[in-house]
Amino acid sequence: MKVTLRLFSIAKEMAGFEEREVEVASGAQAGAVLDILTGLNPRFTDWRGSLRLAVNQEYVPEGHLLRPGDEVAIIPPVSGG
Amino acid sequence: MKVTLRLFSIAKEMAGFEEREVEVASGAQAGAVLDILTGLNPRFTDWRGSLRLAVNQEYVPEGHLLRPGDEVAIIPPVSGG
Amino acid sequence: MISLTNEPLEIQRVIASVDAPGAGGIDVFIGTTRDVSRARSVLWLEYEAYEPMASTMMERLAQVAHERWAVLNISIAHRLGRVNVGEASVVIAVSSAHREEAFAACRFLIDELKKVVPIWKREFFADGTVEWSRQVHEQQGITTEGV
Amino acid sequence: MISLTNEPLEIQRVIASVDAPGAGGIDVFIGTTRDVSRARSVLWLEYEAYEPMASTMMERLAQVAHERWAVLNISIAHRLGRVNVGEASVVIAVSSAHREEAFAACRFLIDELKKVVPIWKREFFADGTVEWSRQVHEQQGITTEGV
Repeated sequence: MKVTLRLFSIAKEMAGFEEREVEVASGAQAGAVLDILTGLNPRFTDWRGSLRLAVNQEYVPEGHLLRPGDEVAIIPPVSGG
Repeated sequence: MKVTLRLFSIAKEMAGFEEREVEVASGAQAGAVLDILTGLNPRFTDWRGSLRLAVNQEYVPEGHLLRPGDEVAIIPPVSGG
Repeated sequence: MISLTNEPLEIQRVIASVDAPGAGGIDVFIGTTRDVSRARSVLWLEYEAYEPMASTMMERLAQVAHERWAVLNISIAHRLGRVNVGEASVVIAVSSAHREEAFAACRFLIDELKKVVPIWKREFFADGTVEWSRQVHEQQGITTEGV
Repeated sequence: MISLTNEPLEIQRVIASVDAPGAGGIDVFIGTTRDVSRARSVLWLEYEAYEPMASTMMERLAQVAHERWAVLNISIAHRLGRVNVGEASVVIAVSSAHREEAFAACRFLIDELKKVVPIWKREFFADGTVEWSRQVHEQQGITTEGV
């Protein structure tokens, strides 16, 4: 199934893109997109512990089950304020 | 000796004046002016516990020794802010 | 900047006065006059001060705050005379490199100002009565009720 | 009022937006951009946001503050895009009948905003380098150093 990946800040820089449709297995967990990103750039490995995931604009744990068409965002440590 | 008495807020209303030179005994304590005011209007009796005294613009206890020419202010409960 | 003024307080100007190149945060407290006091409708207020002592006390509170917290600049502006409901009676602004200090110092300044700075508020009620604010003497726990 | 804007923040307007007839106090926090970061001179900053999620999170923080404290109105305005040193990046204003609540809620809002709202700051240094702010991930104690 397809989900839309959205990247921000350092994650966007490391991946080299901002938004992309990616294919994940049916029943995949949100953490699967991190595996995809690590495949694209191994620097994601070091970052895995400090990236949060949001699905459809809600923070979720890595184990959250994805559905077709979900918007999955990679949220590096925030620095607003 | 003479000191200048300054009154504010409710104390001014009760006394009926804002500023006045008063005569106190040489070596008098600041609290002496409260006795003078109580003589003018017995309502000062009820207020004695909640009036503070300032001499030359510094809070002082009732036992503070007055000097000639001091400015003695009667400070009712403040309500700024 | 410490000020007592009969003019409307210029909030933006008070805030700008604490700006500093190293400031990471500014905390501002604005005291506004309420339309209801003790369940009665208020039309406007009047503030009077023992002016030189009030200025001295505000300067001293600012000094104490500077000693206790790593703050950059402090401004306190208090309005005197007639103040309409909804208008600001006091503005306190504190800048600091880190926000914790600005919050703590600003809170301290308004709390202490209300205890020690010789300023008095008179309330003009819709029913025609006029009363000196029945504030609690916080040090002594005595209210000024019944005057 | 929750807003994300590329324009300079209008502090006075944000404050006015929380005014209420029953308000006795307004606490305002203004985040300003510093000229020095990790001992290096900063020229300007750029903020980017995951906009819809950032708005939603700010709305939710305001809701939580309303549930926890007796506050009247809350406004949060965050700036995006280029922000020069000394300019405000965020303004939070909270009005309440009694000042304690405004202070507590305002403090909560800026603390939580810095933890959960998806906004990122990039620093442009005088030495020509550009870096995503090395903020600490407060929940996890992980810094973003070394990227």
